[in-house]
This record gives sequence, C-alpha cells and structure tokens, in this order.
Amino acid sequence: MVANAVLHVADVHKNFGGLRALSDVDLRVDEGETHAIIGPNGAGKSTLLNVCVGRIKPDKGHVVFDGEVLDSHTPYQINQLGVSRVFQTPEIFPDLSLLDNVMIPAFASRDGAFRLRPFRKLRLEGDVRAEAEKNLEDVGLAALKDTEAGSLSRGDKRRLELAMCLIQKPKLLLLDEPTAGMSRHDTNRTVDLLKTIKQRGMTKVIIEHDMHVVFSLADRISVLAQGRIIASGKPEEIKGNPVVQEAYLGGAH
Amino acid sequence: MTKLLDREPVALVVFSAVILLMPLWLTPLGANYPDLLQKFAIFAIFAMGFNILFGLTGYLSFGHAAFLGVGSYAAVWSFKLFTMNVLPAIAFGILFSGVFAFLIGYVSLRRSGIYFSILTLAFAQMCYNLAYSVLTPITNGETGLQLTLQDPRIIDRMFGPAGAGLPSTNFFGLPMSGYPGFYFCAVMLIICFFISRRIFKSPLGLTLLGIKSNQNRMNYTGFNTRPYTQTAFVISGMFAGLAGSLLAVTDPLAGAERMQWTASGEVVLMTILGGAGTLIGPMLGAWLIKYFENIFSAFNDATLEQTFSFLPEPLANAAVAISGLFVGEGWHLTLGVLFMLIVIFLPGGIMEGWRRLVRWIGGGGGGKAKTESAAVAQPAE
Amino acid sequence: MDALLLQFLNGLDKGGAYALIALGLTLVFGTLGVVNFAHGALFMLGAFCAVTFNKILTLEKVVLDPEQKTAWGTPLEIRTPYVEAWLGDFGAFLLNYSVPVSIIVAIPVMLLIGVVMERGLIKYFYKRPHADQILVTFGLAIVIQEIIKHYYGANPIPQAAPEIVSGSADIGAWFGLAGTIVYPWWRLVFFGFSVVVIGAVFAFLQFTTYGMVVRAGMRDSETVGLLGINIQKRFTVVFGLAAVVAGLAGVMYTPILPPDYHMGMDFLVLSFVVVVVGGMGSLPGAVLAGFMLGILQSFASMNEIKSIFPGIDQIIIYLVAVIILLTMPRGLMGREGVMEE
Amino acid sequence: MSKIALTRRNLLKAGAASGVALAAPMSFVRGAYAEEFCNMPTGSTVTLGFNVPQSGPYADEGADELRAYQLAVKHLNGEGDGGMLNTFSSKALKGNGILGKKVEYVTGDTQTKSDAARASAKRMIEKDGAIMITGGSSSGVAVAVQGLCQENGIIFMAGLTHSNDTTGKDKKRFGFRHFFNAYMSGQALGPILAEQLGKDRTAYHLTADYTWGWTQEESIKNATENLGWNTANAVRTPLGAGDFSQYLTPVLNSGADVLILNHYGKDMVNSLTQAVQFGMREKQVNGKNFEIVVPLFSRLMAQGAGENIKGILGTTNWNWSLQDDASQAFVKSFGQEYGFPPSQAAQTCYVQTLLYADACERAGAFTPPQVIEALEGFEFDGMGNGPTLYRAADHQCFKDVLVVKGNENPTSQFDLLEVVKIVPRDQVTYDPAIFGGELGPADVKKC
Repeated sequence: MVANAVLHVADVHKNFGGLRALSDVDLRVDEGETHAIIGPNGAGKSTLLNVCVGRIKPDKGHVVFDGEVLDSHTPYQINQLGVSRVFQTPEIFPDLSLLDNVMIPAFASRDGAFRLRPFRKLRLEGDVRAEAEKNLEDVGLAALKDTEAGSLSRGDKRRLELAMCLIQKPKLLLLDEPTAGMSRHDTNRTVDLLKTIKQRGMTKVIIEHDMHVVFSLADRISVLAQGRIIASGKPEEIKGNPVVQEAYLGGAH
Repeated sequence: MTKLLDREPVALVVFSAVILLMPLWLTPLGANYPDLLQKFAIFAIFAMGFNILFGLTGYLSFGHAAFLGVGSYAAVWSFKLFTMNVLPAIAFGILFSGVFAFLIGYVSLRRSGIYFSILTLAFAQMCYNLAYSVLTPITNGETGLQLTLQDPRIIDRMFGPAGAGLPSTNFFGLPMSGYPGFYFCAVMLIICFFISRRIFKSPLGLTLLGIKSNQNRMNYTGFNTRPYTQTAFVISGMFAGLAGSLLAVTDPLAGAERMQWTASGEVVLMTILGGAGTLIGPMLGAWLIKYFENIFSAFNDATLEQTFSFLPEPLANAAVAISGLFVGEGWHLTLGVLFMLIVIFLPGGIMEGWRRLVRWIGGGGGGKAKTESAAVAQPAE
Repeated sequence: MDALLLQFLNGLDKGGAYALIALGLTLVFGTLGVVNFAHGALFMLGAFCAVTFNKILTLEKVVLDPEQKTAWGTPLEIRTPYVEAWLGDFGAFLLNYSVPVSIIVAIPVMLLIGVVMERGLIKYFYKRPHADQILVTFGLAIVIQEIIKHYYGANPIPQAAPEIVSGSADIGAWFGLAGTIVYPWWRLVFFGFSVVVIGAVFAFLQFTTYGMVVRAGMRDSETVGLLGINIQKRFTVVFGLAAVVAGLAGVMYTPILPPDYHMGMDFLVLSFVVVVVGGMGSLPGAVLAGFMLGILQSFASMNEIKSIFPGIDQIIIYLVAVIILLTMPRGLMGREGVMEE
Repeated sequence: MSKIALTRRNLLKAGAASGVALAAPMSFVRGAYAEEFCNMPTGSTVTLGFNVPQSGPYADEGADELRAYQLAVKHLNGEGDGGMLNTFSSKALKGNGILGKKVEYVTGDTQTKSDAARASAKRMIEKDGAIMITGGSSSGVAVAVQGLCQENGIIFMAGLTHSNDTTGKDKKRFGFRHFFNAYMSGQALGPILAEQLGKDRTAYHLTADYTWGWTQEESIKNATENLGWNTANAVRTPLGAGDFSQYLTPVLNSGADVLILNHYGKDMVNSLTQAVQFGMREKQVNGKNFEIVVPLFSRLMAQGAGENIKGILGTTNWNWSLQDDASQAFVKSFGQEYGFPPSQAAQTCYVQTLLYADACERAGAFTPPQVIEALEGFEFDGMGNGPTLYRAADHQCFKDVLVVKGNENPTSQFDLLEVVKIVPRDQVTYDPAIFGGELGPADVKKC
C-alpha cells in the first residue's frame, strides 16, 4: 500500500503569522483513487492544496509525490512531475481562444518546461490541435473553440480549466471545488465527466462542498477541521462517524 | 482575402511589394525622399521588435532605446575600426545589443508589471546619462560618435589607402546613402517581418501570449516562464540593435539622445498607437509618428500662405492662423491630439480601426465577437 | 560636517518636491488604477498658476509716447502697472507676496482642472489597459504643454520669492556656530510647506470618508463599491486632490526653478521612479522614497564622492532604484498584486 | 501649391526608384536627373534650408532665428528696407535674390537633438532641394549637421554654436561659423575680469557635463589662470539637473570667491537663480565681494534669470544696443517687422545668410567649391561686429567680442545687457593649429 501512494503529505505544519493553518496533516492518496477532502470553511483545505503544488512551503514536514520529496520544487517543476490543478477561481487565459487555452498546456507536457523552437509553425501542430479539440469536446465546449475565454460564463470557465488540466494527462489532478457556482445541470455533467476520467485511472484529490458530488465520486474521504484531519476513510465510514457529524455535517446540513 | 493573407508566401509577397514600392505610393503624401523612407523602415523594425516583447508577453519595457543606442555605437565603432562595409556593422550592432539585452533582461525580468518597467527605464537612463558625460571617450558625448579621417579602419586599409574625404558606408561597394540605403533597410524590414510573423505563429508565440494573459496559470501548467520572457526580451533587444545599426548605416553617427527615455517612450507610443500585439500595427504607428515629426514640422507660414492662397484674403489669413497652431513649431500639438483621438475612439490602435473598417465593409455589425476589454486587474486570489 | 549638513538640507528640499509630486501620482495609481503621464503637466500647470497670477498683478497700462522713439523708430511705450496705480502700497505688497498668495488662486484652479480632467477623460479609462492610459495621458500632457508654450513661450519665466524670505538663514547661529550653515530662507519655507501639505493629505485621508475609500480602494476596489458609497464622486475628489497637491508643489517651487512649459516632463520620469521605489499603492512609501532619493542624490553629488565614482551623481537615483527593486520585490512599502500584472 | 504636392522631379525619382526596386541595379537612380552638383538650382528660384529648434528648451531662440532668416530673405529679394545690405562692405548683392534667382526657404525643427536635426537637414536636401543649410542652437547639433553637409556637399552656415569644436577638431570644409567660440570668450573676458575683480581671485567652476561645457571650462580656466587666478575646483553637473543646490552648497565653504557658471540655456537660468538664492551675491570671502560670472550670455537667458542677472559679467556675440550703423540698421528693420529687438542668435543667423548670398554673387555661381573659395579669407565690415575675417584655415569668423554685464537699471524689458567693453579682434585671434582637426576636401558632390 505504501508503495503505490501517489501523494503523501507527511506531517505538514503551516502557520500564517501565528494562525495555525495546518497542523500534523498526514495524508496518503493511492494510485487511481479519488480522494475527497471536506471540511468547514477556513479548515485549511485550500492551503493543503497550495502546499501540494508548491505554492506554499510547509513550515515542517514534507510532501512526497511519486516517490519524490517536493521540498525545493517550484510550481512548474511539480507540474512537470505530473500534478495539475484546477483552482477555486478559474485560472485560464482570458485573452485567448478556448482552443489556444487548451493547446498551451499540451505544449507544456509535450515539450517540457522550456523548449525554444521559434520558427516552428503552429499550423503544423495538427496532433496537438486535434487533441485539444477532443478535450474541449469532452467538456462540452467544442462549439465555442474560437471564442475568447474571458467571455465565458463562470461554469464554462471551470470546465475549460478542467480541459486544460486533463490534456496534460496528469498523474495527479487536484480539484478545488470544481462545481462551485455551476447549475445543477452543469454540475451533473461535470460529475459524469469526472467519473469517466476515473475510469481512465487518473488519481484525483478533490475539495468539494457539495456532498452529492463528494459521495458520487470519492473512493475515500478525509475531513479537515481547524487544520487537522479529524477523520479519514471510505464514504460510508465518514457518513457514520459521529465526530465528523458534529464538527461538520451536522452543522452544515 | 484575409484567409489568403494568412498564407505565408502570399503575406510575404504582399508585404514586400508594399514596402519596396513605398517610394511610389508615398509620393502623393510628400514623404518620398530617402531619409524619411529609411526612417520608416528602421523604426518599423524597432517597433516590430518592441512588439515581440510587449505585444506578446505584456512586459512593458521603458528602456528599449538603450539597445537602439548600443546598436548604433557598435556599428559606428565597426566603421571606425574595421571596415565601411555594413554587414560587420550590423552583425556587431545585433551582437552587442543582444548581449546588453541579455544582461538587462536577466536582472529586470525578476520583477513584473510596473516594477519591470521602472527597472528597464533605470538601466536605459543610466546608459544615456553615462554616454552623455563620463563615457565620452567611447561615445563622444553630446556631439555623437562620428567617423574621422584618423580612424584606423584596418580591413579597408588592407585593400587600399584612405581617400581624401570621409568614406561612406557601403554594401560591397554599393554606397548606403539615398535610395540604395532605403532598399537595404527595406530588405532588412522584410526579413524582420518574416521572423516576427513566424514567432507570432509559432508555439513560442502562443506560449508568450499565455504569459501575457495569465502568468500564474503558466507556472501551474508546467512552464518555466523566465527563459521564455528572457528570449523575447533578447530577440526584441536584437531587433532594436539592428534598427540602431541601420541608423548608423544610413547615417554614420551615433548620438546619446537615442537612448534617452523619450526615445524609449516613443517606441512605446508607436506600438500602442498602431496596436500592440498585432503584426503590422506597430509599424503603422512608427510611420505615423515619423511622418508627423518630419513633414508636419516642416510647414511654415510661407508654405501655409501658399496652400491657402486660393481663399479670399481674410479667410486665408484665418486659415493660416488656425492651421499654423498645428504645424511647424506646433507639430507636437497635432501629435498629442492624435494620440488622444486614436486611443479614445479606437482602443486597440490603428489596427482596431482597420478591423472595424473591414467589419463595416463586410456588412453590418460585427456580431457577438465583440471583445470585451479584459484588462481588469486580475485578483490576486 | 557642515558640508554634510548642508547636503542633508538640500536633500530634504529636493525630497520635499519629489514626495509632493509622487504623492499625487501614487494616489491616482493606487485608488483609481490609472497610470497618469499627465501628472507632470499638473505640476507645471501649478507653476503657471503662479506665473499667471503674477502676470495679472503686473498688467501694465501702455501709453505710447510719440516724442520718444525706440531704437527701431516706433514710439516708445510707457508702462505703468495697474495694481500699483490702483492699490498703492497694498498692490506693492501683493506683488511682493505674489508666489505664496497665488496658492489661494492655485487651489481652486487646480481642483477644477483635476475634476474636469477626471470627469472629461480619465474616468473613461479606469477599465482600459494601462497601455491605453499611458497613450491618452501622454497625449494630454503634450497638448497641455503646447498650449502653455503657445501663450508663454519656451523661455523660463522668473518668479521672485517675497523679499522677507529672499535672503539666507544662518542656521548655524542658532546652535552657536554662526556662519557655518547658511541656507536660503525660501528653501526652508518650501521644505516646511511640503511637510505641511503631506501632513494635510495624510490627515485628510485618515479622518474623512474619502480616506476610507482611498485606503479601501487601494486594497480592493470592488468591495468599496459594495459599501454603498458614491464611489464615482469620491474618485473625482481623489483625482482633484492629486492635482492640487502637484499644483501646490509647482507654485512653491517657482522661485527655485523658473518655470517653463517643459518642466513637467523633466519631473515625470523621476516621479515615476520615486513612486515605484516607494512601492505601488503606498502613500508613506512614496514620501519615504522621495526624501530618501533626494538626500542620496545630494550626497552623491559631493566632490569627495564624485572623485571616487565619476558620474555617480548622474545615475544615483536610477542605481538606487535598481538596487531597491532587486532586493525588495515591491519597493520600500508596496503591497502584493498592485500593478504587477 | 504646398511642398507636399507632386512635383515632376519627385515622380521621376519615385518611378525610377520603384523600377529599381523590382529589377535593375541602383545606379540609374542617379541618372534619372543629371546635375552638376547636389541641388543645383535650375529654375528661377533658389532654396535655402533654415533648420532651427522649434520645440524643446531653445524653442524661443529658434523662433528668433527664424524671424531673422525670414527678414534676410526679404532683404535679399529686395523687399523691406534692406537692413544690413546697406551697410555691408561688399556691394555684390543687388536685392534681386541670389544671382538673379528669387530666394525661397524651407524650415525644419532640430528639437535640439542631433538625430532630429540631421533628419530635418536631410529632408531639406533630399526632398526640398535646399542648396544651403543654416541654423541651430547648440554645438552638438551644429557639429552633427555640419558633418552631414560635408558628406552631401552642401554648404552649412552655422547658427548659434559656441563650442571650440565646431571650427576646431570637428571643422569641415563645407561648414562656416560666424558666431564666436568659448576660446574667444575666455580671451575677451579674462582681462576684464582681472581689471574689475582683481588678479588675486579663486574661481570655482560649475560646468555642464558635455562637450561644450568642457571646452568652455578649459578656455576660461586657461585665460583666468594666465592672469594669476587660482581654480579651487571645477565640478561637472548633469545636463538638465534642474535643482543645482547640491553643487552650490560646496562652493560656499570652498574658499573660492568667484563662481563661474559654464552653463547655457535653462541650466544657466536655474543655476544662476539658485546661486543668487544661496546668498552668493551678498557674500564676502577673503575680504572681497563674492562674484558670479557667466561666460556665455544671451538676452533670452537674461530674461529667464530676471533680477538675478543684474551686474553679472559675461560675453556675447552681439547686442542690439550697439551704436554702429550696421547694428542700428538691423535693429531698425527687425524691430519694425516684429515689434521688438533681435537677439544675438538672430543677428548671427541674419548675417550668415547674407554672407552666403554675397559669396555666391562674388563667385558668380552656386557651385559649392567656388562659394567656399569666396568665403575663405573673406574680409568684410558693416555687419555689426566691426571688421571681420572669415579665416580660411578653420572657417571661423574673427571679429570684436562684447564683454557685457546684466543691466542694473534697464530702461525697457529688452534692455537687459550693458556693454562693458568691446574687445578688439586681435586680442581674441588665435592660432588655428591649437585645436587640430582637418577641413577635408571641397569636392563637388551629386545627390
């Protein structure tokens, strides 16, 4: 089991000027697993993701990805190792067309962090283009491929960002509230999409408030409250856990 | 039509034809004389290069004139020390400005936004101030670096003794002043257009646009953005160096004021005026500004009186008085008004005007493709 | 020692001017998010408020005297100033104090100019890219300059300080060291004035709702809109305030630097450097950077230092800017995310 | 018709040029119109190029130069009262243009930048067909344009340029200067300084940190040190410093009793204003009154410095208060035309235009080598500066130099300078060898 833990967050502490954001967090995510992290607002969920992608360096502890300790890795290096992330507020290229938005990440995974071929024609990158179109189709945005991304609705932006991550075929996909702000219909579509990805065997960590989404996707759930993991286990275990219910579910629902 | 222009050979042929025929179609505008034609070509290169940095990556350099100046000095020194042939001069100009751009870019690109702008400005101003004063042995200060009869010119001397007067720059014997000089610059411009076009339409160009649009996303997408911005900075510095050395080729003199912030500001204005991020917009901006600088400043009361002499005298006097405010010594006023009008009515510069025109001719409104300006500062999460 | 003290005073004086100009620039930057290249022109317009006021005071009645001829044969003009003719001693008094008195004129005029500029032009550029803002304000600056040049010419126009402060203060004497530190009164007045204006601006921002809008707006302009405050009006006032501060600096600087139409451009680049070194969106940063750069510039110009580093006085400001921006990513006191995109 | 309109010649050029563009070698662009030398006037008119600063710090000076040029053209064409044509010792000019051709002119803006000035001059040469270029308000620009004119075989009659280099190390066969230079300022000013301020003085120089400033500092330093003065220090100040306080405070405690400001234009106005503000006029050092000297003066600068200029010593090329016939005639026609007296820049530009026209008349041709020959070594009078020699060795005019001081009791707003002494020409004449440089050839060139 230890051998195929894709992500291991080992004893991570993080303080923000006296405020404890994460303490003693220990989290294992196994290969192929969809791991949901739930918890009340301010529990430290986003901080945890930020630690995973190298945006925040932990005060203590390590993040181990695929056997590699990510102490001094910058975000782009972590991405090159195979970690992609969907942000809470969509981070897309608002001035570019949808197609370009999806092609850029494809180049990153194909060519690495830096490769200089100034005279190669974009026109000749038919493979990348085809793949990008396919990915847009997967998220249901193929019809809008020439539109400027900034003019999309919030829900569409999220799906675009998802396509941008998926085209990189990451070993680990981190999703920070992928359905927030979406209509019921869109949420269902996204859930279906994520389910198909699951069949491909992609490991995912997902932060989500919508319990419907959580329980229909997650293989395991960890509950974070006040910077600590108070429970971790299969969905049915979490559902029945009295501590969790008191700390989180009871209050929220 | 637009589709056709997208094809590389077509685009190159059309562009080359437009540039090489400039002496013809600029005649009715009174701009057909070698010096202005040369300036048109040279500053088009400068602005095009600046656009590779600013238009693609969004990094607004306020010190690009430094590279122009370095290119000029390097070229004139090549004329002084080695040969009057222009090829080594251009090579030196590009090389030195490339090295300068690498160093300045390496330091400045550690910061972004306005911090980057001020860093580049600071470097350029230091170059200018030093070139004007303490570096006079290298730059000849206020007067500008010029050819003298005592220059060694070692390579030329190997082939023959020095003549009585100052030699002129040449391309294997063909003198580089007047129209030949223009055609030389024009060919350089066409090459630059080709390079610039290729970069725009390459994955590199797309990557740079990604940096402009959302640098944060680029980092989480696995790009090491610094080498990319550094590359863009060096390429655009080399374009500037080429432009600077061409200034020296057509007129072998390099002055420090070429590096002053006003010169850096000028290329910024050219680029924005024409349309930053468009392929030929910056060139159009450069032409417009140079045209005003050279043609509008040349009007005086006498020429105005001639122009309006067909009117009855009181009317003619009034016309001369009013138009006199905008030409001759008032040409700056016209330029200022023009800047304001274009940016107010054509956000996106001349190219935006062109697009609107095309859309208008193409029939009715532009549909829903209307682009909201997405310049709202991105929230820092 | 006294040489150092004198240079320190010079630095304070320069710093006062830099800080005053930078203050308005950073206000407009931070609150409205506008890169205002016409800010130098506002400084220049302030100076020309003083010039115009003086011109009005010295309006002369011109009488041609056919008896006497000029060297070129036209009748000689006999000129008598109206003010003195009408107001007598009070006129002479006004004339003597024309620079400080013109502050009273400059405040409403500059406020009006600022408001008109903001209402008529700048407000349409809040959401536009910085590049567009640069182009439009630069164009505006050129237009303002050319108008001034058309009416006043390109030559500097001298303005005298009031007689009572035209001499020098023997500061050393206050400490029992007469004759060592002698400094012009007017420069001391200017320094004091700049401190007062800076203090007033800070007080204004501290104790009024405008201040709240400014401070909140510098943090997050969207939230301010939610507070239900008429943000447009506040923005207009902030821009007017920036114009007034720049204008007052211009007025008070005239006896030190005879104004000409181009003086705004000369200060423009410098004030941008000051603002950025201070840190985007930080008012105290701008003031601190202004004084720091002023003082460093003065010290760098000392012969002892110039003999070691020739030309250092020419580049010191830029050198310091580079060093600070490389060691402190957002200048002295800048905040994350302001004008970094 | 304005100059923008199509002319047959431009069309020919363009046609030929674009033909070249498409196929043939460049050589027949030149063949498209044959002429003996660059811009040889072939019609009934001759075009002169007036290249003056119209924007930037010297715009007012440039405007005054342009007025003088326009006046000169009028007089050459026989309009107006003739001005100095009536007093000029050479009587070759008849008021019927130059060699019977009516004088026309084109103007341009130098912006006081070498690049812009050269671009403007090139426009005049290449587009407008100017046969002579004149103007300028700074030495950097003059040297740059002079070099250009040498390359193009066009005669350049320098306007206001005071650096030794213009007719020293950067002298050119096609370039001529009527204005005096820094060396002459030093030679003229030195003895007066000794006479008025005494021989036991210590000077402190503040010098604009560029070529002109340095040559003036050197010239004045040499002249004063020869008279027994000491030099406490010579400090370089950046161009356009604005506030000079950091350079002025060290002067106060340096032991110097004279401050010499080697500044021009705005720098001079600012540094002088501020020096006075620092109490330097009232100061006593070593039991002597502290004095300020501004070696190069102009009336426009005096206007900018206001009260502060009163009593300050300096030199100038010419002043309108001179009482000789020529000066009076010029002031009269200028004053009647524009309503105020001319500046020294206006005078030198006016005279240069007349001298060029006269040289053409005497040579009987516009051919540059012949005109150059006519100007070289030309001895004349009646132009406001007394008997004057255009020295052949360096194309510098030698004439009397005025030592002036700021007028204590001006009678009008223009009466700002008072002539202290007219220093005779012999006293300021020097050996051309001291500055080196080479004139170069006088070959005829084709455009």
